[in-house]
Amino acid sequence: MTRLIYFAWIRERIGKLEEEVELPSDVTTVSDLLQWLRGRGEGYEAALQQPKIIRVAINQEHVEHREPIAGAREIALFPPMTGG
Amino acid sequence: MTRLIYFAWIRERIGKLEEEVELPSDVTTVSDLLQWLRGRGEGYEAALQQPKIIRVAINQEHVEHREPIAGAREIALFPPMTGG
Amino acid sequence: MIRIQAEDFDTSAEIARLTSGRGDVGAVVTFSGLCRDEAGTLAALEIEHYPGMAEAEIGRIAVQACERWPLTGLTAVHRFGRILPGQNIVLVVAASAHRQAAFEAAHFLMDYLKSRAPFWKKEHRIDGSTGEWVEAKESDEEAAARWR
Amino acid sequence: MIRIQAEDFDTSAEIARLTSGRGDVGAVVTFSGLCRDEAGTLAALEIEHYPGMAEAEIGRIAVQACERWPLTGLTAVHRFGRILPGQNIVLVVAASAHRQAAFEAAHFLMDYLKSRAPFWKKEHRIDGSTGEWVEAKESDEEAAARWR
Repeated sequence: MTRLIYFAWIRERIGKLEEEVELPSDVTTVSDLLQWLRGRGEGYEAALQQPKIIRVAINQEHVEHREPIAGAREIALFPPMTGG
Repeated sequence: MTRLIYFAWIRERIGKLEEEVELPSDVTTVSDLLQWLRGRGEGYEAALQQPKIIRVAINQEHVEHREPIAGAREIALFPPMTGG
Repeated sequence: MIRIQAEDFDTSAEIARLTSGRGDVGAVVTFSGLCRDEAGTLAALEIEHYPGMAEAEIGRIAVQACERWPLTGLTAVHRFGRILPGQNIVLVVAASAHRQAAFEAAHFLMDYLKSRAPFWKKEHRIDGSTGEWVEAKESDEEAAARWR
Repeated sequence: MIRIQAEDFDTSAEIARLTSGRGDVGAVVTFSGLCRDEAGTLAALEIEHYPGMAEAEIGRIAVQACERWPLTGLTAVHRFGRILPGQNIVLVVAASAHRQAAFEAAHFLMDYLKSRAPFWKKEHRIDGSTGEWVEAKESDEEAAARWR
């Protein structure tokens, strides 16, 4: 099981703070994950329709979309950051 | 009469905080003033032997050595500044 | 030292933490980021963050700053929750023997924090409406990129 | 606001002066310059200044900063007299809507102040000797020159 965490408007559109999912074996990269999530319902589609702008962290570190998700305990999806 | 004010090691070498002087009519620029002052005694010579590094302010504004001193009420001589 | 907190901070106290009892600090630069009222239209900002990662990511940026400049101390404090116009959001304090290092490290940390630290701001408007999530600015990305 | 004084200053209070009661300030950068102990050899610095011109010259530099960057406020405080290691010497506070302007204006003001404001430092050594007048550094001239 992998824990997915959502922030800001991604959290609002999906309607969940977080969830535990069993990822299919053919979901191996961050890109695959975003594509797979879009098929899980309207909220997901609304949140992830522009996958390019989605930022992803695996185990609390930023990753590129091409990177593998093997070994991820916690994957976070969020919009571009606006701290500071 | 013109008021001359000295700071830091220039003040220490000349041995005066300030003085009022009557400038000769041929002392027209800052350079002339420094040259004239060097003739006024050992302390002045010790203070002003490297005229290039002496900074000068007329009426509390920085001036270059080539500038005229006409109209100066207050002329200050000091080493390069080390504030901040 | 990195802190993520709801409470306000005191800049003088944070400077003292990096300077008191020592004689090797010649320069301290602080940056405070405050909530603006957007010409009177903003009632409050609501700041959301990713607990755990926020501390870790700012820590990673701080380590880079310490490797790059000869610092004697570095502090970052970022607030979360509801912030009113005029209130503090973020503080960076960089201390060094010399001013150039303190200025550059503080500026670097802020530029990176803007585009790398996992915080998001939502606007609440004076007219009662819940405004939009603040959009990331291209200029913030560019500000971070110039340090590479 | 420019102040030349013997007393210490409080950075938080000076920030508050530029920010309290207003909603247009997004960024405040402060620079504090402190007396270093020179590896334990320095007992104190004695800072001499040119009263009148010190205020006037820092004021002229501050006006240049205000013309060059969109600032909402700018403060400079410079101390004179006997300063012990670890104590404050100088404070600059620059406030603006945006961080780049606040960082640059504070850095500019400090660089110019170092090589243009009429202050001189004399060193008193731990061994009881009266040390030398601090010599102006070439690097401070260069730091000011890069803003031209």
